[in-house]
Amino acid sequence: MFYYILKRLLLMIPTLFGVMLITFVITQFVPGGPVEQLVAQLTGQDQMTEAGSTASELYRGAEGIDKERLDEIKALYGFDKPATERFFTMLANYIRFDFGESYHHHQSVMELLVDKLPVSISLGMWTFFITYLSCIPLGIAKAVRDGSRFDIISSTIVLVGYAIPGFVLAILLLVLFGGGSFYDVFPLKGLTSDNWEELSWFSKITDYLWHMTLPIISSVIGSFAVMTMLTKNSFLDEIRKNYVITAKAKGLSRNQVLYKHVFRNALIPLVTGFPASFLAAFFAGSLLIETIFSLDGLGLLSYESIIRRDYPVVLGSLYLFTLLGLFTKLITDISYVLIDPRVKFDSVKKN
Amino acid sequence: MKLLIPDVDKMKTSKTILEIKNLSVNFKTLAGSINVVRDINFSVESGKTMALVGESGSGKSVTAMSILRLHDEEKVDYHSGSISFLGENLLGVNEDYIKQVRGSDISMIFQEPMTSLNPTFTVGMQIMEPMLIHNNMSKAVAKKRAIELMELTGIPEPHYRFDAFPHLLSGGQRQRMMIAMALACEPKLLIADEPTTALDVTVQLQILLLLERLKKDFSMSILMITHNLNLVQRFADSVCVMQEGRIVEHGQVDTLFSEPQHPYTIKLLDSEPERIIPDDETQRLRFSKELLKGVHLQRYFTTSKGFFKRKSNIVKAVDDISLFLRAGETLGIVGESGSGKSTLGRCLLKLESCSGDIYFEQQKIDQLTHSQLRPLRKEFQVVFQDPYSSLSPRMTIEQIVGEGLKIHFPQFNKVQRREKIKKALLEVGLEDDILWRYPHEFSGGQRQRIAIARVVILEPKLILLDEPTSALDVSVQKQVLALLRELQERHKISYLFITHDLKVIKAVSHRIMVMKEGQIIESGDTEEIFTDPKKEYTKNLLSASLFNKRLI
Amino acid sequence: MHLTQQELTNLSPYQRAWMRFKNNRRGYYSLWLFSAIFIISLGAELISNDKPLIILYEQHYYYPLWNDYPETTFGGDFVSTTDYNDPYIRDKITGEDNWALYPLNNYRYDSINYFAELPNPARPSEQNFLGTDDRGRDVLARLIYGFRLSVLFALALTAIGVVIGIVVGSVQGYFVGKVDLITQRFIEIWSSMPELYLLIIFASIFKPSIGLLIVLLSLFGWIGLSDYVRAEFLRGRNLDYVQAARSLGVSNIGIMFKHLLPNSMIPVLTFLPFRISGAILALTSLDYLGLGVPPSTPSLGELLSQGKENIDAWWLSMTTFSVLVGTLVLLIFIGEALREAFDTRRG
Amino acid sequence: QSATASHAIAYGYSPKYPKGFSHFDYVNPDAPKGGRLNLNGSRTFDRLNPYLLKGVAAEGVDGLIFETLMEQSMDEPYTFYGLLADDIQLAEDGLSVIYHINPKARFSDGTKVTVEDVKFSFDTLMHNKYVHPAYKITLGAITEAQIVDKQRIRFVFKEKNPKLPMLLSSYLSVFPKHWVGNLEFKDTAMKIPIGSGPYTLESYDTGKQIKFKRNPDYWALNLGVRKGMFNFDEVVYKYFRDSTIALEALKAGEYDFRHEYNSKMWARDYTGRVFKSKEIIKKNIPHKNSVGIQGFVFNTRKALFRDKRVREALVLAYDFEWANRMLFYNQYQRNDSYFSNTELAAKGMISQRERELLAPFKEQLDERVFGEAWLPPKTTKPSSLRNNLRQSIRLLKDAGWEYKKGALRNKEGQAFSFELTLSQKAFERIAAPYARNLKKLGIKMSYRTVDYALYKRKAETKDFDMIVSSYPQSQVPGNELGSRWSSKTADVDGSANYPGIKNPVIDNLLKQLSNTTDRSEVITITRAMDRVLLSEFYLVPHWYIATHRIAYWDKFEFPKKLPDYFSAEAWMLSTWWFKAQYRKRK
Ligand SMILES: Nc1ncnc2c1ncn2[C@@H]1O[C@H](COP(=O)(O)OP(=O)(O)OP(=O)(O)O)[C@@H](O)[C@H]1O
Ligand SMILES: Nc1ncnc2c1ncn2[C@@H]1O[C@H](COP(=O)(O)OP(=O)(O)OP(=O)(O)O)[C@@H](O)[C@H]1O
Ligand SMILES: [Mg+2]
Ligand SMILES: [Mg+2]
Repeated sequence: MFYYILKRLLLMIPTLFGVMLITFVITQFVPGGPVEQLVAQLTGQDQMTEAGSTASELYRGAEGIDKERLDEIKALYGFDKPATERFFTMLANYIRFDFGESYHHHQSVMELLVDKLPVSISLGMWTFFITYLSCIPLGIAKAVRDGSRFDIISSTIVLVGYAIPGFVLAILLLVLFGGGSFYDVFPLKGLTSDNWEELSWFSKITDYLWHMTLPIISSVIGSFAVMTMLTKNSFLDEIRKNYVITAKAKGLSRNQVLYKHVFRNALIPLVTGFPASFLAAFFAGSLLIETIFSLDGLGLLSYESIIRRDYPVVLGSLYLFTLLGLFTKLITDISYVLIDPRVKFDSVKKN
Repeated sequence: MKLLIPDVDKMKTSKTILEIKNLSVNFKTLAGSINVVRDINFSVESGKTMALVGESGSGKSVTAMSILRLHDEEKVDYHSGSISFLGENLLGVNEDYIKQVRGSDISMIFQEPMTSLNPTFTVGMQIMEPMLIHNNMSKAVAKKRAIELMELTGIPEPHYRFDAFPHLLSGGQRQRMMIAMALACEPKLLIADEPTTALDVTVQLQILLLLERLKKDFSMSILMITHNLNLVQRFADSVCVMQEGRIVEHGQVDTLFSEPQHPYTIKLLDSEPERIIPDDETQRLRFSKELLKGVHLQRYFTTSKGFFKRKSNIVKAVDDISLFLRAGETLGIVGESGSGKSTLGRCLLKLESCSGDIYFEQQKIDQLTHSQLRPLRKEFQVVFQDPYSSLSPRMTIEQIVGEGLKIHFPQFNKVQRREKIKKALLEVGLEDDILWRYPHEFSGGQRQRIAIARVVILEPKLILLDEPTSALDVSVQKQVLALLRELQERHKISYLFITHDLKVIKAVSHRIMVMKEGQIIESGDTEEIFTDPKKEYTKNLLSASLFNKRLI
Repeated sequence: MHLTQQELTNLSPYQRAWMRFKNNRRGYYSLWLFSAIFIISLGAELISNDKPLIILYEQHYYYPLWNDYPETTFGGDFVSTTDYNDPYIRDKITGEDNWALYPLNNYRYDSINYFAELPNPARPSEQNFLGTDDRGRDVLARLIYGFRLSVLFALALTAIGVVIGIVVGSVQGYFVGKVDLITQRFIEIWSSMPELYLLIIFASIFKPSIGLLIVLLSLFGWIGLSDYVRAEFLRGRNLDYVQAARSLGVSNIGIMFKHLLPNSMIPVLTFLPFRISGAILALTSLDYLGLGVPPSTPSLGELLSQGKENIDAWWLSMTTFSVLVGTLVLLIFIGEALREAFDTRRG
Repeated sequence: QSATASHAIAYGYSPKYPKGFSHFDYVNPDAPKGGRLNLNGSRTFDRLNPYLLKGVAAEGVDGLIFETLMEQSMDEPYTFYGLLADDIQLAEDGLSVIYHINPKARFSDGTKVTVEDVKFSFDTLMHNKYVHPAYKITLGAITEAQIVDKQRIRFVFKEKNPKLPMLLSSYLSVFPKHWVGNLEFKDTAMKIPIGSGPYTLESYDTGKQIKFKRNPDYWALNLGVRKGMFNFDEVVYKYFRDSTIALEALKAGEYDFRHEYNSKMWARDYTGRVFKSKEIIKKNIPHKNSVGIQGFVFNTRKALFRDKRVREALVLAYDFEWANRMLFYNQYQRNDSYFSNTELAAKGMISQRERELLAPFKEQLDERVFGEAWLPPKTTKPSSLRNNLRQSIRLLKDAGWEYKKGALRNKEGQAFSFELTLSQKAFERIAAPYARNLKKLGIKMSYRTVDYALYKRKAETKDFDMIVSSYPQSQVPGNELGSRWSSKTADVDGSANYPGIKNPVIDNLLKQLSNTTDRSEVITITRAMDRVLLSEFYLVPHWYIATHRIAYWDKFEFPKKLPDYFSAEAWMLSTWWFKAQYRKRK
């Protein structure tokens, strides 16, 4: 096992290199790089409304930008250097976790990522915990009562939840409870109130929860179904095996049988998705939910940096997340062995 | 925290601890409800051993499992009858009640220890578990007790084995874990379904003596299911004989053995395996060519405790063994449980990597890959020690038995194939109407026979038989052994025959090898070993098996 | 319903599986319902179209669904194809002795109700049973056609994704060792490719079409699933019955797909319905970025994103949403039955 | 020649307000001050400094805190009055300008606004590499700022351009040198800004909200250009990322004022309790802003659209009345000019002066140019779409296109089909009915929305058949028109000449335009140009709106007299005030 882990750790280097190389190459071919983006903004073409412009005075940039200025702008983004040089300087910096400056934000990439973390973690962690903590018991209960009315009704409910797009629900909730049209129960935006700093310790918590309720509901609701069904099905598959009978014969209660004996055996499929969603919980965030609730998280950041061709952010976060992703993948693989001792990573050729 | 308050009055009037009345059990299958236990009645007295013997597939295990209501509720139908334990009808009580009974008042040793252990937990933990729930023991105390129990069942190095996972243990070791688990809470009633099939005679004796002692000390009652009639005679107080779901005869051991009434009982008692090999054959075979040869085979298992191998231990499962097998010869392998018999067998057939050279028909096969070996596979086949786990759970019997045919005899069409399958099933004593069923719908002995049918149907040159008859009653056993012999005579098949049943080995093998701790300590012609054992261990083995001799 | 031994013996394992499938009434009926709806939607042109099926005009029969008739045929001005919903034409072909058989719903997915009264999106009315979308197209027609397209798209995408996912996952999980290490690295690199950029690049080279989207999304669609299959194989490959199969001389492929796969199907079957609906929704998010199918193509995703843009037009989001939920629920029920079909313990 | 007054500059005419005027006509000089105004910030912000390249600046800093040298009036086309500068002197040769800084001008920390500060601001904005290049581009023709004496500063121009001093006056924000201090300019991103404007920064929460406080000691409180303006004690911008939610927030009373740009939302979403009870007032405020023209632009470089008759036929197929009714809730007017909603637009019969101007080109021009101004086709009675399409068919036939085998085909049998490339999904609903009408002619128009960057590239490299483009216009058009419509730019990548206009008449008119600033002459030229452009059918004209659609909580009062040329936000922020009960600080 030790050598396997070592091997995997060493293999991360070429993998990471491959990831960065491919992405870097791809970014070279994407139409509309940061320079074009800026030029578009300068020439005022990027904002168009349904009925033309009603600006009272005109932006001079509309006349277009001459070559000289264009070169200046290019140099601004370092595009005056050849691609290979840029790639290798980038790699050299990345090894030291120096991701450079964003094209669009005045902060460095690292600062940006750190800045957006609280929102993403808030949203992600809750979603993650609520999902796992409710899906697994629910899935188990459904497996035990397979085919019963409870099973059917709960299936339908989680499925409806799954099918409602998060953003639709979010808007619906805000319209209903945001105070604009119907009930004024929850705030419309943000993570905390404006006067959060002045609040007492307890009110801080309630204020935070009060703000998080709607975003969390919206982002959680869609994630129930898959987990629940996966749990249910994995359990159903295990529940009739002989060792379950043994466990029963020992006098274990149904829950002990399920949560101890069956759980571990049914865990592998659940664990497969676990690290990815754990990582996602911290680092992904949800674009639409963040937009709707005016939360400033990583979901929005990564979407916007992709759309605006903010390559340092795109590549920097990719590097970081890939690295974390590789570690979690390794952890998953190791946890397979820990969960089920029969799992081995040696080649089939050996025997 | 026992909820159970025995009904004192009832206990006084009768010492009966378990009473089964008019029990019928049905299974729901696609072919309708099938009645596997039919209106049976028997009772177990406190402090006594009641033996349930009978045909393989006659419903013994089903009856046993019904006592604790362990069948899949959706599939089973307790058609009629009652099971009263200390006066309470277990078929009628609620879930909480039966939960308290299970594992503490009544505990059970399952027939197939391999699949009955949870593969993801260490055996130690599984032994501790009933103590933790029923006796409110602390972990440390429970652990101590568990190790004690393991020691009692004769597991070597129990401290070390405590942390082992079931799949790392040998068949007999797993069976002993089951026993330890069942004894953990000192039950009032122990249901033991074939508890010693995977154990060598010495250990078997040790276990039975242990049970005997517990019976006395704690006035434990035992419901013992077994095919081993000697064992019944020696240890049981009363017997029930089952056939086709019915109890065809019951009575005290002495009376039943001396004056059997029912024809089936009579048949059972007469079916002592007899040597089916002509005396001179061993001599004749000296000149036939070597079919399989292993030279300096070695297989060590390094098992580690803890994730990063903090402590590791080397098990020398096969320790520099050389052997050969001639065409048409049966080589019996006996030995201590855990001595590496199964491992050796698997090594020889390239199912386990090991060092050393292996020759099959003079061809060196140890370096061949799976795909290079495939054409050869037809020629050497194996019956695994644990038939259940070796049958693909999502394949029908027809698919399982027919798979090899499909690969190695592609010339047969579907109809021909089915005919062959049916024939093979009949030969091992199974009905031919089970083709559509899945492995979990069979009894232990039936599965064992399916595994045999799957192999013999291919008519290979060599078959490794790892405990092929341990779950068979004497009459079926006889039939299977006869079949094997017939095949041997017809096709000159060679057998590597691993078993703990010395009577069987005596009956079928030309030569015998005795294994202990990964080594062959003695080998020779069958006659020679049985009459004149050289090594101390062999002597012990044989003497322990002496109790097998009928006492009358 | 009980069968005789003989009947049972004669059933192939697939027939057995089908019987188990049928045993789950819910899944069985769901399959019927889904197939029925799907088949009906395949004939969408006959149910919802802006052309009449038959016209009797001045003693002549016309079949506009199959033939193009210029407007001049019916006394109009244009030599181009007739707009049969134009009141001008409608009056002519239904007036006096003339007669026309219109389909149940008078619109095709891309026909604009040009002669509506209310501004778009318009609420349900007699003309448009489920209202119109933001450019005056009939919502019902778009739902019918959109369902067809989305389901076809999703089935194709899912089928491809599942097949690749299973193959890759099982190869990894079965052979492990180097094969696994290399494939796994490849997947890691592959999956971190910026999909969006690739889509943008492709959109700049090709005109978007359903086919192109299927190809592009298939490139990545299998990745999640392969992990699950791999995990199941990792666990299953050391079991005794696999050893038994090897000793029988079953080939690696045979072991993988006959012995291991049926026992590793849980995640695949669980994800199946979700993947199908996920593929339907994938069209939504791509549409959102303008990388989806051409805008006149009917897709449920497009309707859904219109629903977001027009919150007050509940008939957009609610109807699409109902269709989606309905589809999803049916698919899940079918999926459950499918799982039971694989569960041999059920007989 | 440009008129220069010492206190004001105007483009080609005399400024309306005299030196030392007390207040603008469109303000209430006695407007009471007080109250907290909540406004809606759009999306987010991550810096306070408005001038940097990177990041998104907070709203309000430039304008409420930082001031420019001059202030534009809202009731004249293009006139500027001194703010930080109280005297402006344009050199005879038009190659430099001298500003005299008002000695009273103070930054909010009490320090005097000096010429050094002005020069520092100019140099920073022009040369610092962290500054947004927009400044360099806009003011690029200004080579240098020279300090003349303690109060005066001179800016030197590279070339003569009457618009330059005006741009400079309104574009160069002045910030104190000591605000930047020794810092790298980029490090002032989050530094609390110190300016000379009416407000100071009170607090902010990055990306969420920013709060300004009125400076009670504002130096220009009683200056003519400021009198009666900026009447709110506090101004808060609250940021919402999603427009749907932002509207909900308005309804919930999170903020007070909203300007709507979308007809559908205006018609359908501004409803509910608060609107019914008149707590929120929904109003259309008329304006005279130049709205230019918007349309589906033909790429005349493509063979398909080379023929004017084809283009006209396609213009006829567009049913604006339908779109206005069915899609826009009748909120729009048809673009009938390249200078819509201004006096620069051609109207009615051609005037004598215009006729003279165009006479030399009579041969090259459509005779309709010399008649009534072009009116867009109508589909309301007595005309109808059917009639218009009939006309289209005739035109197409003349141009050699006829309906054959299921499509409109030319002599070579090529079918008429093209693609409309869009950058916004919102336009698909506009394109769809047009495609439907074209189909009646046998023309296949497909439309698709592409990623913005892709759209941009297609537009830049002129790799499209048809796009949507809008040409916003200034009240005082100058040589920026050259880059759009002159032959020179037709084949230049990145130019705004999307249709590919290569018309010698237009070239000539453009040249004439750049040689004059006289208002009446400018008007004549633009009108003549308008007639010529319209007669060439370079685009399918769209629509415009001559009002601001605003909704606000009924807490405000504002001057009776409305300005003419203004943006809704700036107008409300500078001239409105709270009703008495809302004036108290919350
Ligand atoms: N789940 C099931 N579904 C259908 N039939 C079953 C099922 N389990 C057991 N049977 C059938 O019930 C009968 C009795 O089985 P049981 O396991 O009790 O036999 P047994 O007496 O223990 O035999 P053995 O000695 O071989 O273990 C067998 O014929 C078997 O095929
Ligand atoms: N995979 C494994 N890893 C570690 N130890 C193993 C493994 N397989 C077997 N062993 C050990 O090797 C020894 C020999 O096992 P084997 O199964 O060959 O015994 P056996 O002779 O067949 O015994 P039995 O009669 O009980 O079946 C045992 O001590 C067992 O614990
Ligand atoms: Mg049994
Ligand atoms: Mg063994």
